[in-house]
Amino acid sequence: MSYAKLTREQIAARIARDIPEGAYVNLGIGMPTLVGNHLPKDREIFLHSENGILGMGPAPAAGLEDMDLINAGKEPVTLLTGGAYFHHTDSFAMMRGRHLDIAVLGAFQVSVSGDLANWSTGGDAIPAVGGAMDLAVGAKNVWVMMEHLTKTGESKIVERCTYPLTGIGVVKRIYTDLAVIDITPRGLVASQLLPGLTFEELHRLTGIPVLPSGARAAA
Amino acid sequence: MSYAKLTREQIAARIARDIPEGAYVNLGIGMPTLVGNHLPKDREIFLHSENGILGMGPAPAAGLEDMDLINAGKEPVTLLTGGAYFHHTDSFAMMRGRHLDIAVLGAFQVSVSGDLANWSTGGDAIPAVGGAMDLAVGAKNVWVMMEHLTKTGESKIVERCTYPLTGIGVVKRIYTDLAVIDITPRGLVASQLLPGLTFEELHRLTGIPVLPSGARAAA
Amino acid sequence: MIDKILPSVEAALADVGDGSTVLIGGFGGAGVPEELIDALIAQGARELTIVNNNAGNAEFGVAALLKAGRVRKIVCSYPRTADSYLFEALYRAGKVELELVPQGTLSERMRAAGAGIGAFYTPTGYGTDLAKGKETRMIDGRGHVLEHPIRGDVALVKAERGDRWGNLVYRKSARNFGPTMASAAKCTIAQVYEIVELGALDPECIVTPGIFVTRVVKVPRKKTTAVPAEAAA
Amino acid sequence: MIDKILPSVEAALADVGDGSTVLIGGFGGAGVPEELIDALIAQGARELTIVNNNAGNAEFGVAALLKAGRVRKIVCSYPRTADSYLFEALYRAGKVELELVPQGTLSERMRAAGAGIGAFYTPTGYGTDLAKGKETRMIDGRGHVLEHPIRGDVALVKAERGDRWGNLVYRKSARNFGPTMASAAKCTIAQVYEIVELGALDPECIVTPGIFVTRVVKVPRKKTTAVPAEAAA
Repeated sequence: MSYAKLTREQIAARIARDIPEGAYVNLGIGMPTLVGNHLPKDREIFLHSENGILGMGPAPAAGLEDMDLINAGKEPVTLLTGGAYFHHTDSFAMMRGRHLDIAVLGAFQVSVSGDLANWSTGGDAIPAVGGAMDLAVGAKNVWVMMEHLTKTGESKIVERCTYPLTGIGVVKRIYTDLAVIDITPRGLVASQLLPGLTFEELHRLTGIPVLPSGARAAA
Repeated sequence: MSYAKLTREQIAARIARDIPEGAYVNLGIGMPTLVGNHLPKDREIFLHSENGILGMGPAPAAGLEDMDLINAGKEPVTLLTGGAYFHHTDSFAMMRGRHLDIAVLGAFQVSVSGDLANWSTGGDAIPAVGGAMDLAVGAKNVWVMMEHLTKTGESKIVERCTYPLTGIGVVKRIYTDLAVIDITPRGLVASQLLPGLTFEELHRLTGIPVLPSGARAAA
Repeated sequence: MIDKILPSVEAALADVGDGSTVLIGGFGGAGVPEELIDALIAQGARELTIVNNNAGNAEFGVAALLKAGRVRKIVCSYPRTADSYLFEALYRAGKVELELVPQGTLSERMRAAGAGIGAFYTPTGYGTDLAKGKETRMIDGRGHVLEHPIRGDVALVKAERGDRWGNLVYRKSARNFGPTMASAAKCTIAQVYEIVELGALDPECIVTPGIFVTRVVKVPRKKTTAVPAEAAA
Repeated sequence: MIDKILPSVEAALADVGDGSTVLIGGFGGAGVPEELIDALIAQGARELTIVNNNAGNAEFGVAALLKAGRVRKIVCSYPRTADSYLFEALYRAGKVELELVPQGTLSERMRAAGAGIGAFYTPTGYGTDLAKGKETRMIDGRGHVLEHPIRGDVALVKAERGDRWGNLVYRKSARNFGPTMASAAKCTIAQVYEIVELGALDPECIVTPGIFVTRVVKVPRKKTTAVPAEAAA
């Protein structure tokens, strides 16, 4: 059987579809920021940026960039009508204080119990954490957006993270290029598998049992 | 020998004279707020009020009271040009964080080591503390303004406070209706005694040795 | 479209449950959400824990809540004012519990709740009766007391202007506890004198961003009642 | 008359001593006090501990301080950017020490310094390498890490407008670390594009009241330099 993996934009569109109206959302840096391009126009969703913005809007038109108005990835953005500015400490208070409904984060690895590793691959690289640990413990729902497999074909969903942890038991849902996977007390629960991708194949690729959505735990 | 005790206004004037230009000052509630009436017009002094005001001005003219602009004693005040409003948590951060140069507080008792008792006389009264403990530990210099003796003639400067403490070792200087007393490592040091009041008499009234300003500790 | 504006104080308070912890803004006569307090009395929730700087003056506001027998406990810094006789009578009769907290610690404990801080060490109150039974620690040679967050089920705050996203600005010293309480409760209800269009509030000057506000309700503007100066602290 | 305005960045920085801890505002290209950093390099103070979100990009700002060999230690959240090669080389050569702190904890530790909080428990970083060796505690069933204040000898911040009492307002996301750093240092120096008359800043909208500011210096307005988008985090 063959299937075409989702592109990053397609994963982003899936995530955007699942964000309800009125949600306060942080899209981290890197890949998850693509979600912003796919938010439904008919829903009011509040984007938060760690550097002191609530009600962040899309990138400005070329030539209208204002480098005093940037997102966490240091790219120029805009402010929606009704948005607000505040300082870093207040911004992280919002994050740590569980005021954000959803944070969408990238990851190197996620464990079956929701441990997140997304800030360091260990080894010799200069360590850098930014706001990742604050978002991981702070948001009511941490969603991960990532490719299911590494470039060498290993599952990034693991029994136990081997990379340094960002937070313990924090991830609730993983959006990959193969499926959407919820982390539940009874294990990984998958839905929205790619057309042509079977649960057996997903299980094989993941290396960990994956239950179909709606399935009951064995007695 | 006879002497006339200072009035409260006279004590307030003494304190006001000792506040340098540019000082950030909190006048607490009650008696110390009289100091505000005596600040030299040629010095810029910044009055802080715990309820979120910096650059507090004098009472408004009759009829111009604004009950959204009140001091810690709940009396209407004004804002100087250049003043600012902020919320309670930021206001107490200023206090606790040692940003105030001087707090002038009333007291029931002050001990030789600078312990302050000014929030409760114990016993059956409903306890109430307000911002007293925050000011006591927060200001760089805590000055006490009080009558030297109780109504029954006992010294309010004591070896050890018998009333419940507000803070430990916090008071640096006491302005009374008899003298100005500094709390120093070598003991109480008095200056500005009332004309006609001798050190011996001040010692007798206080019940604790009082050194003249500039005197050296015995070997 | 997100619209946090409710048509009445009654609608805004409909779901306050018995046993709730209610944070109520205000310092003296400034920033007291009087209309929301009156509506809370009418609403009927019982066994409330009230967090406020004071314990009510005369027979209005928090004092009226006390009089109506709705309050199990008050957490405050200054319950003794010239006309706090209602609180005093109930307290002496053992009918209301009091937790006395230094004012800055009261505010900081709510700030900790809103900011996700688990606990903090403060020098305020160290060595005093208000630290009795609390964990202490010497830090840099100075005594500190360990204090924990105060979380509200509901916060009632008074602001000057608000919009449909819940952004708020305050007026002068009426700001006081409002912004911190708004951040510290599961459900924050703001009464405002003016509801403005989205964008009418300067984004550089919004004091409480809408993320902290659940409901906004407009009340008629009235001259703020003066509290007697003797009702100090 | 109190006038905190100094005639030049050189005058504002004249007394920074060797071994100082210097808090430097900015996040990406926004809010970086570039002129003050340049003046600090020219001033010559050595063995500095720099607290900043990053560890310098390319060869300007904090990176230029590093290149000049003035930095003993960097406290930051994100030292690895696309062009942080100067820091990387010095770090690998053991010539600069790194204390890596989660961004919110970095900001909160400075806030604690400014607010007189002795220490605090945060859930951020619990169970991670960044909590190694730190005291921890379970609070309400959740792991927390004990964190201590970061105090500055000097803070360098960039604001938009200021007055002679030191009141400051910022512009958009250039506000970032400025207000907190201003509160956390013994001597806070603010560079501004405009100096305004006392009273020109709305007292409802002042972000940093003058109590937190020691000196204000005007610098020529220039278009903010863009940092490459890849220099992320």
